Parts: sequence; C-alpha cells; structure tokens
Amino acid sequence: MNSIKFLYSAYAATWTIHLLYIGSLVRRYRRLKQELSELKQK
Amino acid sequence: MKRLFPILAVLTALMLGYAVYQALVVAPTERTMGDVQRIFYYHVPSAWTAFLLFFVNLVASVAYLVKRNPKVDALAMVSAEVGVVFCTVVLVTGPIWARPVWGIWWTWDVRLTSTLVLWLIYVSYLLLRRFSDSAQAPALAAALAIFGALDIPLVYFSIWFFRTQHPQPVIGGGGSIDPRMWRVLLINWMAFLCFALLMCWSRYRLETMRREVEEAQALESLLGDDRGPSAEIRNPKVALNRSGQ
Amino acid sequence: MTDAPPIITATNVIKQFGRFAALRGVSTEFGAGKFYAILGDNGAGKTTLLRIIAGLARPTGGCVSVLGMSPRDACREIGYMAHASLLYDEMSGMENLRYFARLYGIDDDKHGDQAIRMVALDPTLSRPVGQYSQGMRQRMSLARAILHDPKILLLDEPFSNVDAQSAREMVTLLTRMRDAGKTILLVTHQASLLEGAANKFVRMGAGQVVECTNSLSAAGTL
Amino acid sequence: MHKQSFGGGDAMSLLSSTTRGTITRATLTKDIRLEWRSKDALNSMLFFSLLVVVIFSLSFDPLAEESRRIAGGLVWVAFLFAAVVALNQTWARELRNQVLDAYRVSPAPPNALFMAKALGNFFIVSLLEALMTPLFIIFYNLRALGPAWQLIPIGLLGTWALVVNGTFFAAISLRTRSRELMLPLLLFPISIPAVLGMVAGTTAILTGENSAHFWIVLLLTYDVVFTTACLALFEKVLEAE
Repeated sequence: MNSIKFLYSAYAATWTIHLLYIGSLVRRYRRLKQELSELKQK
Repeated sequence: MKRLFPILAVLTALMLGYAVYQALVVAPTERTMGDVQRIFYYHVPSAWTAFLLFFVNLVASVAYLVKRNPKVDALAMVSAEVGVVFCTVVLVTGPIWARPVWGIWWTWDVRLTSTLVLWLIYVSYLLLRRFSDSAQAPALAAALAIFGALDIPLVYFSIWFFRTQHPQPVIGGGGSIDPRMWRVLLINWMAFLCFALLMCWSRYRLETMRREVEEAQALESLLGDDRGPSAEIRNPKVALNRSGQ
Repeated sequence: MTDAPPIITATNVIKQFGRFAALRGVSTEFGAGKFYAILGDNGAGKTTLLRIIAGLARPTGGCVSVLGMSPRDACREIGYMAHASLLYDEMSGMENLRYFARLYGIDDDKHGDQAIRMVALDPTLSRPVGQYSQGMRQRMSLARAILHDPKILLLDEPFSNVDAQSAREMVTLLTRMRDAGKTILLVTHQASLLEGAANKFVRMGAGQVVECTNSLSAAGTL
Repeated sequence: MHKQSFGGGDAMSLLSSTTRGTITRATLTKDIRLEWRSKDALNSMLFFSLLVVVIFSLSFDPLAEESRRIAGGLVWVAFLFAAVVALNQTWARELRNQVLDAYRVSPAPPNALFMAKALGNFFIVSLLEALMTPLFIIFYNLRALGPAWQLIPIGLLGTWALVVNGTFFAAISLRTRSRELMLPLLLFPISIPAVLGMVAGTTAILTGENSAHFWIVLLLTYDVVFTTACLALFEKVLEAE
C-alpha cells in the first residue's frame, strides 16, 4: 500500500525534529563551555 | 542526581525502541485507514506531552510571580521550549496523517486550529524571552504565559462554534478504540514522557549553567582590568533599559 | 559610619543586568538631615544604587530600607530627580506640577506654586517646558521632586546638562533644603561643585562603596 | 531586617479607590490634551488606515454580494493594523524625558495608569473607526441584511478587546530590544479569538445568514477575562526591573 510511505515519513519527521532540538542543545552547551573556559583563563 | 541521568537516558532509549516495535508490529492494523493509522502512536502522545508541558509552564509562571524564585522561572522557560518542540511534532505529523486519510493536508477544524494557535502563543512566549534581557524577562514572560492560558479556552470555543456554522468534510476515525491500541498508545506515551523529561532535564542544566556563566561574566564586567567606558556604553542593552523604563 | 541616625540602610545589595553587574554587595547607611555626594567613575554603580533606593529597580540580592520601610512603601517621603527632566515638554511648568500633584493625592495648586517659587521660577509662566533653557528646566525638575515635600531627596547627575552658573545656583538651593532638614543624596562625577556644600563624600568603585569621608580632599583626586 | 516588598497590595493601599479614579481621569485628560497638541498618533493612524482601505480595494473587484462576505474580515484587519500603529505610540510619550519614572516613584497605583492609557487608546481607535467606516461603506457598497444595530456592540466590544490587550502588550514590548516589532508578535496570537469574534459577528450581520449573538457573548467574555488579567498583572510589568 502506498500510504506506508506517509507512515515512515511521519516517524522520520518526528525524530528529525527531536534530533534538531537535541543538536541545538549540544551546540548551546559547547558555546557555554567555551565561554566558561575563556572566563577561567582571565 | 547526576548518576541518575545516564540511567534514565538508557531506560528511555530502551522504552522508545520497545514503543516503536509495539507501534509498528504488535498493534493491530486499523480497518479503514490501514497502516498509516500507526502515525497515531506518535501524533497523540506528542500532543498529550506538549499539553502537559504547557500546563507545567502555566503553574511555574504563576508560582514565579508569587515567589520570585529564579529556579521556578527556569522551569517555566524549559517546559515552554520543550513543549514547543513536541507541539511542532504534532503539527507536522498531523498533516502527514491527514493527507492519505482525508485527501487534504490541512483543515481548519477545532483541534488542528487551536493546536496551531497554542503553538503560535508559545512561540511568541519564546520570542519575548529572547528579546528581553534577563533581568526583566521572567516577570514579563510569566505574565504572557498567564494570558496565553486564559486565551486557550476562548480559542477553542470560538473555533468550535465557527466550524459548526460552516460544515466541514466529516472527519473519519472516531468511535471506540481497540483495547490493544490503547495499550500501545499508553506505552508510546510513557516512552515519550520519559524522553521529554530527559530533554527538560538537559535543558534545565544548560539554563543553570548559562546563568552561572552570565553571573561570572557580570562580575568580570565589573572587575576586569579593561574596564574603560561604562557598562552602559559597552552594552547597549543596558543603556536601552535605562532610557526605556 | 554616620553620626546622625540612619534614615536609609542598604544591606549587601547586589544588582545584575544580564551579563553585566552594577552592584556587588553594597552595605551602607545614610544619616538623616545630611547632604551626601556619591562619587565614582562611570559604571561604578552610583545610578543603580540610587534607583534601587528610589524603588525604581529591584535588587537582585540584598535589601534596602528607607525609614524602616521598603522603598516603594516609603515613596511619599522620597523625591527623585534624574538627569532627564521627568517632565512633559509640551506642557507648562504649572500644568506639569498640577498633574504630578494629583499622583500624590494633592488637589490644590498651593503645593505646586510653592515648589516653583522655591526653585526661583515664575509659576505663571505659560511657556511649555520644552522651550525652557537647560538651567530652568533643571530647576523645574527639582520643583517636581520636592512637590510633595519629601524628607529625602535623591538626585541623579542633576548637573549633567547645565552650565556652571546654574549648577552653582542649584547647589545653593540644595544646601538650603538640607538646612531645612532634608536628607540629600546626590550622584555626580563633578565632585568639585559640591566642595564645602556636602557633608559626606561617598566614593564608589566597581559596584561597591570604596570610602566615605567628610571632605573632598580626602576622597581622593577626581 | 524586613523583607523588601514590591508586591500587589502595598502600592495600591497607599491611595484609596476614589483617588485612583481621580488619577485615571487626570492621566486621561493629560494624554488627550497632549495628543491634541501634537496629533502625532491620530494623524499617522488616519493616513495609515486610508492607505489600507485603498490598497485593499485595489486587490479585488468587489460586487455587493461578494463584498458582504469578506468585508467583515477586511474592516477588522484594517482596524487591527491601524490600532497597532496607535498602540505603539501609547508609551512613547512616557519614555521621552523618562517621565514614566516620575509616575513610578509616586504612590499612584499602576492600575490607574493602565486604565487611563487603555481608555485613551479606546477613544482614539473608536474615533478612527467612526471616520473609516463610512469609507468602507462607500468603497465596498455595503448594506447589512441582518440587524444592523448589533454592529454597535460588536464594534465597541471588539475595539476594547484589541485595545486592552494592546495597551498591556505595548507595555511589555517597550521593555524588549525591538519594541515596535514585538507588539504585533505578542498581540496577534492572543487576539485570535477576539478577531474571529469580530469578523464572524460582522459577517453574520452583513449577510444576515446567522445570528451574531454567540459572537457578542464571546467578545464580552473575552473583554471581561482580559481586562481583569491586565489590571491584575500590569503592576508586575511596570515594576519589572
């Protein structure tokens, strides 16, 4: 059945959104880590 | 507490895997919609999780205005942000489900429209937090959160009435749900709740850390040797707050 | 620290604006009936401290008490003047004061009239405040601050836009008010104007009170 | 050492409710007088809404029958945008010379200031609507098929709905970095049920197909709920520093 591709794309979309968000969390975390180390150097 | 985090992470991953297996293999195939109905196991738990998180946001916002506790404010912002992520999932999976079943991507029915408005309100909440500086943001955002919560019933009612006046293509599904489907649905919801908790937890830790860095930078701005011009001149944001009381 | 009974007490006051701190633990007292000059570089936290005492800003940590109350509760006893005039440019001096008097529950024109005369201006002047000279506007601004006859006067850089002559006149006015029993806190970076006028010189630096002396020469060169 | 309190009751209890009324009235008269002297908000808003009317009427060619169906939407969208122009001006006058600080150091309750501003905006936006409605009627050949008098409660309640939240969110957005941009972003999502009520109610009356009663009740509920919320929370916004 053709509709199965809608099922997979919905599941894929869900996880893309979640992974994008987690990615943004990681990015923000890295930037903070860097700022923290810069502060410590001073 | 810190040890608990990886344990929870592993547990959540296992649960999510089990939930996918349940949703794709174990759950019975729906008679009219076929396999595409399995989107249900992602769509509905995400919606419930988002609503729960927005509710947490409301409670935290009210609590912040009463107690002025910065930790509660952090909780409010975290729940709103993760809530928006789950709400986005709902709004994206909805049309993907609607297209093969109803033949259209979108319809302005009550649930869809009020979820969209809910999403808009919370995006504006996050925008407000981003555009106001951290001394004022908590109180302003808390006020907006309360306004949003008051708005939701009105949104729901008005759209519901608007739609009953203008008949829509009848939306299928409905009726009673197979108890096996219920079981799979609940398993999926539990898995997504754990996942949401995990994300909130990390986001909360990130926020605490951001505040610590901000505090350290604030002290640095005051004591640093390169303290030339005033903080107002170096930081237009502060100057703006001064002039724009 | 002071010989007069304290009327304003600050206890470990901290104020942070996002990535910038303005105050980091200020603890000090201000005695009744004295004229304080608060000095310091830009960014030392003078203005922020004054705004917190005026009840305009909320401290991030610590607390301030004015006459044993929170600044907001003591607002009837506080007169506040900033380098901005805090007046509507399009209205005349008397119209301005009539409006602000209402905010204090004062219904008659007597208080406004008195305040304007006290700063040596003419209450019948019908020109809008926007057309006043800088010196006149500053004095009208002072009239607004003393409209409700407060015990405490807080002034934030009152000389920033005015010429030396007007500034000296203002200092004379202020000393007269101090002699009439008011407590005056004046934030400025032009310390020399206050030599011989102020009772105490409080020097701030990097968000803290550095020293508090009785004369300017001891307060270090500025 | 006592606890520093900025919260609700303190400032309000400083003055009795009768003086609160006096302060609201004094602030309102002051604002109207200043607006009359400069006419900043009124002029820009009038011209803006005239532009909206003309541009909307260029974008399609309405027949009487068709325009009846869409006019409700057009009119209220035009008013909504024009109101945003006026609302952004609300606090501008208080920011010049930092006069708002003079209000904040006084014992006057924040509520009174809010009420005065909201009433002032209501007055200005209503005036604008009164001037623009004839234009719409002429340009779109409008004639109501339903009970036309019901347009009056819809107009009044709808305008108050826009203005009360608009005044509140203008106060919020003036504390953000990009003030004028922020206002519609905050105001529009919250206003969706009100806008739907105005548009659907007006359309119902113009076409005469449905009753507008539900929409009037909805607008009334919206007004009561959000006026209460604004009055309860405005102090938190004004004192947020």
